[in-house]
Amino acid sequence: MQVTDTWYVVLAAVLFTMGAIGLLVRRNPLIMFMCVELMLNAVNLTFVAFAHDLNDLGGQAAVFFVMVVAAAEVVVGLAIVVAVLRRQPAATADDISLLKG
Amino acid sequence: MPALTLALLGAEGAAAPTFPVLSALILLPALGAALCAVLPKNRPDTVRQVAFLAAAATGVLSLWVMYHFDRSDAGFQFLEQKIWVRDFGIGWHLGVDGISLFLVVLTGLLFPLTIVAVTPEHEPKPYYAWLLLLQAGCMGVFVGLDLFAFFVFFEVVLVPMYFLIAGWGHGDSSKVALKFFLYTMLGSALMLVGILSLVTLHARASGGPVTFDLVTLAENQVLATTTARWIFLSFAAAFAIKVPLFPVHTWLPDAHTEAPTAGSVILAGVMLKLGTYGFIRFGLYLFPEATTYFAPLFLTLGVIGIIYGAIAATMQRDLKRLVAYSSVAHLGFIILGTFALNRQGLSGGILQMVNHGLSTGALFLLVGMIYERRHTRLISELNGLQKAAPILAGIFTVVMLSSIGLPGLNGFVGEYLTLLGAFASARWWGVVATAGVILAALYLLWAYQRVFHGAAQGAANEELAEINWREGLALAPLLAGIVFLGVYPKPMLNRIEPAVERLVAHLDANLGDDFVEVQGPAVERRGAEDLVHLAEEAEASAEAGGGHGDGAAGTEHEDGEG
Amino acid sequence: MDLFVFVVAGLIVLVGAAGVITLSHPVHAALSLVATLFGVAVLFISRDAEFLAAVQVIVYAGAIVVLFLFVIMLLGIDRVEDIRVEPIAGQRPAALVGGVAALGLSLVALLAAGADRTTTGLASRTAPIGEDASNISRLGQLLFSRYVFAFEATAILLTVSVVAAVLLARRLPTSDRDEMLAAESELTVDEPGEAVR
Amino acid sequence: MVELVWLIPALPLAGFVVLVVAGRRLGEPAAGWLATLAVSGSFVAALITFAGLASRPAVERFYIQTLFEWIPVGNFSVDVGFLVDPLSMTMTLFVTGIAALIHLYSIGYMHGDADFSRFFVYLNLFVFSMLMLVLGDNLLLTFLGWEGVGACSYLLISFWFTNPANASAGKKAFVTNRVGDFGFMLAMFLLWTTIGSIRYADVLTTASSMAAVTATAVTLLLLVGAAGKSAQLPLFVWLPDAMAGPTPVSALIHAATMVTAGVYLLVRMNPVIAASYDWAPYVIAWVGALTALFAATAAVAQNDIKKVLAYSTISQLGYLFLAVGVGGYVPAIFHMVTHAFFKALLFLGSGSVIHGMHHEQDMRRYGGLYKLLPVTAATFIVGWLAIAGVPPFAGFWSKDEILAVAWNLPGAQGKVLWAIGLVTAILTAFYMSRQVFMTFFGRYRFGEPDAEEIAAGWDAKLAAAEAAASEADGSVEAARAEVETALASRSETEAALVAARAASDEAAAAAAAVPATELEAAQAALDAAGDDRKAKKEAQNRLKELEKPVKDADKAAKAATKAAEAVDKVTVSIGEAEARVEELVGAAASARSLVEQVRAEARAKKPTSSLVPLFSVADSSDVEDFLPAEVEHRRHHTPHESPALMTVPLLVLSIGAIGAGALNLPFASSTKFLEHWLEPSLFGHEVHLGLSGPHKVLLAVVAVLGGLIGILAAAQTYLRGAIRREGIEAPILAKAWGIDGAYAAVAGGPGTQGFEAVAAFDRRVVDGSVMGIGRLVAMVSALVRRAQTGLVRSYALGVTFGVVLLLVLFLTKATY
Repeated sequence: MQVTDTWYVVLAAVLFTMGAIGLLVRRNPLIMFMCVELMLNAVNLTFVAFAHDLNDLGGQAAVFFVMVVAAAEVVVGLAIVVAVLRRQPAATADDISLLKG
Repeated sequence: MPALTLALLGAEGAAAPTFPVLSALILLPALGAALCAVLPKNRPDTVRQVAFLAAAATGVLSLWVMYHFDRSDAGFQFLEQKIWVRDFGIGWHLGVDGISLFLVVLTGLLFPLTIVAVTPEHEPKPYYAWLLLLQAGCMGVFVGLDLFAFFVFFEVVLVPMYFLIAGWGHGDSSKVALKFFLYTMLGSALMLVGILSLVTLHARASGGPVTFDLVTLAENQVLATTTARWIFLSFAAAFAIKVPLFPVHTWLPDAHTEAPTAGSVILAGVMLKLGTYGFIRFGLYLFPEATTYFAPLFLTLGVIGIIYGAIAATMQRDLKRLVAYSSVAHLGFIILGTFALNRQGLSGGILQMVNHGLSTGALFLLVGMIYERRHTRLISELNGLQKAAPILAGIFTVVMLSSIGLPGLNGFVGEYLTLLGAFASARWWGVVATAGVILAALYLLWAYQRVFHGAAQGAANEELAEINWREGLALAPLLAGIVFLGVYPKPMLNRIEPAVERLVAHLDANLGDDFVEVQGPAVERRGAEDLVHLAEEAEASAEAGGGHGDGAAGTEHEDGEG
Repeated sequence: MDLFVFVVAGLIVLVGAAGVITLSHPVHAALSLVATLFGVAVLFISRDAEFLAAVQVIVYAGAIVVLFLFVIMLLGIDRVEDIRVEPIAGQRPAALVGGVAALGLSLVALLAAGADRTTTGLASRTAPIGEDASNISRLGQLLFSRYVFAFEATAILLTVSVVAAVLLARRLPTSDRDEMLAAESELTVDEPGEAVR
Repeated sequence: MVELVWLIPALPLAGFVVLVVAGRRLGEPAAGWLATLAVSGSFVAALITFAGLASRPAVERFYIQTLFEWIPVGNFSVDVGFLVDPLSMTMTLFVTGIAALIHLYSIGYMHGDADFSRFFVYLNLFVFSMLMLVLGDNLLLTFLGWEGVGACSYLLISFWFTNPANASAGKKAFVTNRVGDFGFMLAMFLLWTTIGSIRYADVLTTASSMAAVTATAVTLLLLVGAAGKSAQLPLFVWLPDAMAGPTPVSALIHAATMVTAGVYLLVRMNPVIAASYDWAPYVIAWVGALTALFAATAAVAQNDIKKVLAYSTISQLGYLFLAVGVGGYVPAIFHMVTHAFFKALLFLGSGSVIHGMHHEQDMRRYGGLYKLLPVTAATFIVGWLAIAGVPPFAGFWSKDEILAVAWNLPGAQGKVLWAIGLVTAILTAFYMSRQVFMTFFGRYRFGEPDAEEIAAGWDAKLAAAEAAASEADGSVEAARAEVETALASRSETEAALVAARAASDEAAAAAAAVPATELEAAQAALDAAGDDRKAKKEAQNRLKELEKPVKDADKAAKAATKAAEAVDKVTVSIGEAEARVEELVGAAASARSLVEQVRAEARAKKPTSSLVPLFSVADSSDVEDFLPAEVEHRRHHTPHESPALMTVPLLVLSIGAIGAGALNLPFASSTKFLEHWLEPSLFGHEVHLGLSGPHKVLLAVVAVLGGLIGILAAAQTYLRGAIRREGIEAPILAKAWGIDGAYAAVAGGPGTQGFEAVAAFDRRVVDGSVMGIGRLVAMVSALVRRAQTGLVRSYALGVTFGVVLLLVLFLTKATY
């Protein structure tokens, strides 16, 4: 039974979907961030899979940068979460609705 | 205004053969506006003087233009043509002909007079800045010969007027200002579509480069008939709203009522003319066929405006509103004359534009003065003012009579010519419109009676202040114009007529047999000697015992002593 | 062999993900996230991206998740989200439909191409993965030669984000804080009751 | 000399300008003199021009002076220029002449008016406009004058603008004239579109080549204009109201000059009339005849001295139209001139009366004035005889000519028109005589209260009585109230009495309860005490305490008696109050009976008709004290003859009214000066009488007899009372067959409602739709706004579905 890169990509797709669904379903901003991380990881997985498939390091380089961006994003995001939650300790994602028209 | 700075660069780029007087007409007030805007806030008098100087200089310049205007030349004069945006064939193309000349002069003179007559209740700085910007815009519209430039100015005009109404108006002026702005904006949007489609279609049809140049577009008509008609309608929509014509006129009374006095004066005196002028310059000139095709429609709208405006005016309780509706009626006359499509009608229409500017402008000034004194415009609140302020009443009477169209005053000449032209080319419209003359007398005299006649009630009416020298100074030129143009309109007509003839020729050239200018037959003038001849004939026939009077001529010599 | 690896790692990944999105307690979620990340790292290795696997473990599992945990602790771990209720009507079914649809469609996209050829495009424009030198060194060369500007940019990015984080998270002096609170209340005042569900 | 024509209008214009600038500074009377001077100057200029014209051979009496080109556009061109010919010259002469006289008169009449100079500003402007009307060498210039005089008439009618009636009268005049001008303008347009010019020189010379239908249209349109200006049916309504203006204005504008402009226009355009269908002139004739008759009937029942003259003017103008219609242009002009003289005379005379009578215009309050205003009366009588058609006064000749021309018309139509003319003549004689008799003859009634005032007096008296009665009732009520209060206070006092008595009894009982023995014992103890101080003191105390009840009893008894007295007092006062009530009730009853009595008297004596008894003094003794104040006022006012400034013009005009007939005496062709003079201007369109001498004489005699009948009837009615007036002065006549009222009703009712409807339509529908669109936009955007929940997760959901859509797109587009 040969494991082709397709398997990895499919797995990544499932992972991504789960992350997406989690993002849509959960209200706790922290967990929503985690879901974002899941999706990023799914993407990374595809990158790596394709890199392997095309025998090209570019994909891996891309993953490297994605990771950096993820790190930055988490840092800033968490800071925001901290700032917000400090003001409204019980806040969920739904409570921050200043954009309501 | 980026447009102007660009224009300025262009003007420097190509060395103008002569002094670019028309650009100066636009730039002078614009610079004045800028100056007013940067002057310190705490020096209202300085701002006022600067504003007046700028406006007055423009006025003098416009008079200079009129003085040096060559009446024998039917075409555009003082031409300036600079590249503005080369790739789109947009040019800074200015020129004046008999049609626009007097509107330029009117714009030049009405603004300084307004500045003299009216002082804003608050914040003079932005007020005068907007006013001057407005003057620049109006000038631009009247001298612009490039569709793009025209459109830019046509829009530029809106902004200052919006702020003037919203900032210095009465009542819920901001709402009214918005209404005015949106309403006119709607028309302009349609016109923009029209302009762009005209330009592109013209370029495609003629195979030439894209150009916004009015003369080029007008002089070679390449568009398909129906296309031209549609585009004409898009232009007409904008102008009809601006004039305003019957169904789309309701912004006018509101705007006039809530606007500050200066706003009303300029609105009535100059801005409404943008519409009528547009109909002649951009409707008739650009789309001769469509104009003749749609003439009945606009004749009807004009007549409706005359009658409807007069009737509506009769029933107003607010003096300013009444005058506003009277404008609707007067502009109906202009439209009538324009679409009569003969010299009398067109010249009358153009004359009427200026006349309306003078008389209605003066009327609004007077109403404004009454408002300043009484802080009400309700006719029911005012009565017996003539007792306290006879001079004001006298001036009001003269202006009113001119607005009614009393022969010997300016209002009559234009009105008469438009009706004459309409009667010649569109008889029944002319007849109905003539009936409108009766109504004009009705509403104005009734208003005058209620406001100035009768016994004054209440101290405010009894001790109304007489007009002061400043107001008199502002009104005097208007009155002079009212009388002069009524007695001796010839110099003006002489300058207008060549341009009008050129327009009619333009129609003829582009429509061929489909168009004939309808006017009375040409006759050789007869004199006293012909009358003498006629009398001799009569006598001869009487002697012969034939002719009229059943041959009694013979018998009456014998008939006996009673 | 690698089938076994794939299945096990894949299971870990999926279970972890499921944990993240189902566990109501943030700490548990964070821990199951760690599981996922490890699984992904394993899969990286099996697709010979050793360096990335390492980074995955160190940065993700090591740094990021720890950061998460810090925040959770900082804000108090007791706040447990009630997963049974869903304030926004129809959010969950919609989310399910949307997610499943996206998944299904992308799978269709993948499998329609057939098992033999999954990807299109040109190979080896940058560098082959081949065995002659270690993945780490070659990736390093690549990053410092071809992607050097991007690499530097990431440096800036990280610095900025750190500064931002400090600014955002710092405890304000009371006066400013009151102002901000005031501003906040102004912003939220037009919808009273929205802020607290 | 003819070249001086420009001077004729120029002088009044100059006067106008000067007065506008400096009028207030000149003030009274300088401004008046200046104005008069200007007009007299133009009269002189007119005379000179006339001489110049007359010095030419008859047919060459045409001269056109062009000042400058006025409105030149394309084929349309009119000049500012003057056409001097016999017709315009005639008009010019009598316009300037009479205007000069009336200016002079006005100096006296307007004496002391606050706006003295403004009056003369208007007058000069009017004269200028009138001269432009007459002398203009094209229809448009005539129209300028035409509108100009209209405007001046507006300004002068509403000269005393503080009275709303005057103001609206002026407006009415202007607007009604505008209706006529509508016709005038259309006529001009039609002429230009057909023959390409509106200059008289062109129109008159090309008229003969004009299509009959066009000519007819022009004629009728001009007739509309003329009917407006000359107050013919159905546009006459403004002239009676125009009497609101100062009397000189009525004389100059609304009798002599402006109102004749319509006739002048029609005469001026005689070639066009000749070119039109045969029936067209008859329309003019019928309009004139009917107007003449109608106005004459209305004039019979007017009580305002000026209203009578106003309707008389309308009627006489009708005559002129009749003359023009039957082709008698010369008689028309002839009568216009004579009418100008005697009607101006009559108006000025009435003005002098009004001036002398303290601005009282009601003829019922005149009577017997010939003693007080001799000159006015004499001149007025001259005017009366002239208009009544009594030979040899001017009116006779001209009116006779008109009747003759009407009779001369072939067919029955002529006879009918003649008959109408004759009846009108009779009526004219009647109402003018009525006016003269009521004003100058009979009893001097100025000091007397007239019927209406007496009626008012009765009402006042009744009101006073009723007031008294109600007052009496009021006082009765008051008294009753007093009684009530008194009764209330009595019950109080009685209660007090009862209480007091009870108290005193109680006290007495207590006193009685004290045993005498103890008292004595105490007494004894006291005596026994001797000089033992302590015992003495005790005894005294004991004694005091035993005697206390007795003292109390005495006090109580006193209080009881006081209470009793109070009761008696109250009872007395009640009696008095009731007595007062009695007497007041009586008084009230008598007051009410007095009211009844007054009412009964009023029913008996209050005059019902507004007609004053001309022959018996109305008995106002019963209501002497209740008459309106102005009666008292009038009693103390003695009418005075007007100053020379006013009487001199009267005399001059009366000379004209006597002698103007000499202008055109029908005895021989040689004496028909006016006819020969006008002949060139009429281009042979004048109808010459084809009647034999005796025939004409007969007609003349009939006309004179008619006039005499009218005078005699009036004398019977108003001098001898042999004929009852109620039948003649019918209310329907008084309000001119209610035509004006009908107009007012239409204008005020449906007219206003219609206008209001249009205004409402504008507000609701036209503007409403615009605002509606705005509201629609607002509503839609309010709906769209809902979509922005502000919830991150729902936005994310949106993104998800976006992704799904993109995938679908890719898959559908994808090719493998």
